Amino acid sequence: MIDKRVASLAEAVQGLADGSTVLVGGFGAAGVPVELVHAVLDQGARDLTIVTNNAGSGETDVAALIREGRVRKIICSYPRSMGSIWFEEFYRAGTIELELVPQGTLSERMRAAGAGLGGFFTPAGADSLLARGKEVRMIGGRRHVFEEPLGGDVALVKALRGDRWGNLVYNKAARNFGPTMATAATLTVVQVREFVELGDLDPESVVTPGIFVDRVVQVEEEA
Amino acid sequence: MIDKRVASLAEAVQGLADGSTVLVGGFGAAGVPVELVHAVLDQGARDLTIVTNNAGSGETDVAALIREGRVRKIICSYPRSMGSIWFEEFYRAGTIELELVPQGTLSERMRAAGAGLGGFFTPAGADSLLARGKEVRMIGGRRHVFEEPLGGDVALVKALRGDRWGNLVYNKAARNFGPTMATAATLTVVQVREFVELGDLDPESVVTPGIFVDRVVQVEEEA
Amino acid sequence: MTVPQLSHTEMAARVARDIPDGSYVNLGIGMPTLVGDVISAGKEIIFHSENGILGMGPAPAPGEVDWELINAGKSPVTLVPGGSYFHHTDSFMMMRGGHIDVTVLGAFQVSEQGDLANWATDDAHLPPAVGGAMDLAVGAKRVLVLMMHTTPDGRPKLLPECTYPLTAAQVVHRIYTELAVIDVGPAGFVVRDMVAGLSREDLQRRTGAPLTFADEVAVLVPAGG
Amino acid sequence: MTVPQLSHTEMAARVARDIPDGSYVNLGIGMPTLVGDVISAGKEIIFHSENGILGMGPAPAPGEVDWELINAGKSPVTLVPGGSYFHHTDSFMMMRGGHIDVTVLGAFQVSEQGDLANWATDDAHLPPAVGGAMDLAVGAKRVLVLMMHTTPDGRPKLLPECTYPLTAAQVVHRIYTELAVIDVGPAGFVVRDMVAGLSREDLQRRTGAPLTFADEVAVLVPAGG
Repeated sequence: MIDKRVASLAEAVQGLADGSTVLVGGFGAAGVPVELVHAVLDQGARDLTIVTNNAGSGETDVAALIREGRVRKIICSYPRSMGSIWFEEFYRAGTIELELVPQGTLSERMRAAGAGLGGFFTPAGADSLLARGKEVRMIGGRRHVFEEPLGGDVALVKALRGDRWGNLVYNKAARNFGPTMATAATLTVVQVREFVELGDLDPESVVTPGIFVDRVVQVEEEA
Repeated sequence: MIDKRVASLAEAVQGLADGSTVLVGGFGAAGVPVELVHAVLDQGARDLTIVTNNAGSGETDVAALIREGRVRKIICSYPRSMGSIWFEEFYRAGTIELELVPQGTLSERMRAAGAGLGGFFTPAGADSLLARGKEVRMIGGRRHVFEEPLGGDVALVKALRGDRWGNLVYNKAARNFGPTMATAATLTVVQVREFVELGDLDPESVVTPGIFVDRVVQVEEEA
Repeated sequence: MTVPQLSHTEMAARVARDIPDGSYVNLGIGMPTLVGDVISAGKEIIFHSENGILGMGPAPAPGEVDWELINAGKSPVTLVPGGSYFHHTDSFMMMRGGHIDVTVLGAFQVSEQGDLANWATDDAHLPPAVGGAMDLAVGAKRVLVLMMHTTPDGRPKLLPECTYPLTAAQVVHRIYTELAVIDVGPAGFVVRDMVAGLSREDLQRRTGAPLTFADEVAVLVPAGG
Repeated sequence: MTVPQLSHTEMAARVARDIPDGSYVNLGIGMPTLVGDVISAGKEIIFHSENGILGMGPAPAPGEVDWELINAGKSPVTLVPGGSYFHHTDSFMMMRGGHIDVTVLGAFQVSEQGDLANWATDDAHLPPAVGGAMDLAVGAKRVLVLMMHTTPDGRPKLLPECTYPLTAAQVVHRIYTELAVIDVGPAGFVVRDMVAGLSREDLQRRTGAPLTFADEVAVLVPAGG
């Protein structure tokens, strides 16, 4: 019998090792698995590489991990969110490494990891500084840059509802990076607002099939 | 005002040119847009390249196009379906060209076209005859073969329900290649069992957003 | 010297006029967002947002904000009937794959070859950030730039070559500023519209690369003028 | 000479014993399909079908067939509670991306390096066909082969090198035949189980590459024996 539900946030992030690469969902504040990130803060893993679109904001989520000196490197498209302080501070001090990736390439690189592909050529960024040091090839008369798959040891994802097999549906634009990150990590951990019974989710409308999910924890929220 | 609905099958395939590449959905009999393919038969376009998983069966759909000598080349993973006669006959006579592609690569190549990518490396088939003449590269200690995007002039897709913006949902395993083919063609034509009003499809459950669809025609079927 | 000029809303309205009925449109962060507010009532335009929305509607009424329904600039929006949600990778398929008809982007600089610089300046103080601009710039069928004609201190933003890092080369089709509407063609910058009361010499003086002028240059009349 | 041997169902049951509870499993066309029918009641196994199904259930009752719900062999199936549908590209992400725990495939030949040949023979009469075998073979975490030990005319299918075109190199973990269960390891073929009444020499005679034997070789007892 398969039951991916775990009882606590601590259990959800158990075993996260120092030096791990952690994929963190969310775009702006939507879809950020704040409670799971805070559970990583409590869990203690250090020297992390964080893959996420923004670099957190204020004193919460990824910003808190940075503030506590737990992040060695961040791979993202847009670290300067409104209200972001800690990334800038560590960046200026030279104590955090930044790998900047165009947003579509960031998502596509994670998909490539999840899909078992060895990499792809994209025109995005091929004319830019971000292609420096990478293979560039003319394809169909246009410059393309070769981009490598980007997988994680752990993915932290926020969804709306989940069942014991790990099937997930999301809420509106909070879906964003979640479904792709879920495919791209060795261990995919999801916080859902609500557990539902197996069979309650419409098989035509499951967004993330449970095969991509390892642990699900319920974090209730006010509506 | 956007209204992608057309009144007849003839109108749905209007303008299909000789020499076109046509993506045809379906896996076995499920999801094959039979009526649209027969409309192409009536429409008269010749010298077609057909991209599809199987090569039709009996006297219907792609098999009928082959029988009538309208197909120059077929790109597929498994031409020998149960009940397939015409492909074999033309193949033995040397009057149809076959490009055999592993099924996952077939789907992924169409996705690459739809996603604006210049190609990708896959381990599937890299050790096989199907990699002959293609670039092979070691990535992560494993052989990968470079595969090019595969787009179509036209995609013929079968879905369950559609609205005037071209938003689609599918039925069960008849979904198969439809959503990917819809992204990969210059002109995407869809037959649906049922037209619905704009707003009737749940925004969380739309499988093919209308941006990928150009024409929708209703073809009723017995339940 | 004060020159006649369009307001931001007038600039956005001029862009909106060029967007055909039925278009799929992605608006960049900042001034381009205004274009969504000035589409004429007769047109049905479908707005795309990179974070997984097609059929994005206007800001919600106060008290009806859902922070899980935001645009690329992280402001709350709504969904119109017929809209849909999808994940980021699918969203960027739409952008990079040539499915967006029109994108309207801000810019630091545009070159007469249509090169676009809109993600980084030479200010080493700020950490770099790129977002979705590079995917949009290479992928949209038509790339429109909406920006002020010069920098706040009067330096030209339309140039023979961009001096800031490129977002993408040879992608911009048309530029809309407070002073003019300028096409980017094989022969460089071609002025199509100019604001009333501005001379061709005035416009050239504010532009870093040579301008040519269309046979008939339309006149843009600011509400204030 | 007639040798003792397992029935197809017994072979499938032997495979099923090796599939852990909670596994995601893809069964190839033909004999591997039988494995789905002999999973012990205590295990919850989730079956994947390449055409976009997770949680595939058994054949429907007569009269309840839906031809839009079929398996990779194009036979009607059902969906169990918790199952889901998705498109082909996503389905092959699961297969190629290492998300399927176990695949059971038929084969023409397997080499002692674990090379798999299961898509083409040297028969030039038939047009070639490949399907999803190559993606599964490179992508599943564990590749099990279920096949007869020799060809109908007695030629070995376990070989030092495959003579038929390869599906994928160095991918097969374990082979199940009517005579034995054989691991593919760094030292080549290692026999783990053998059918009762067959000698090691008999088995070697039917095998094209050298066999070694595990310290304890388990005995497979056919129902008929």
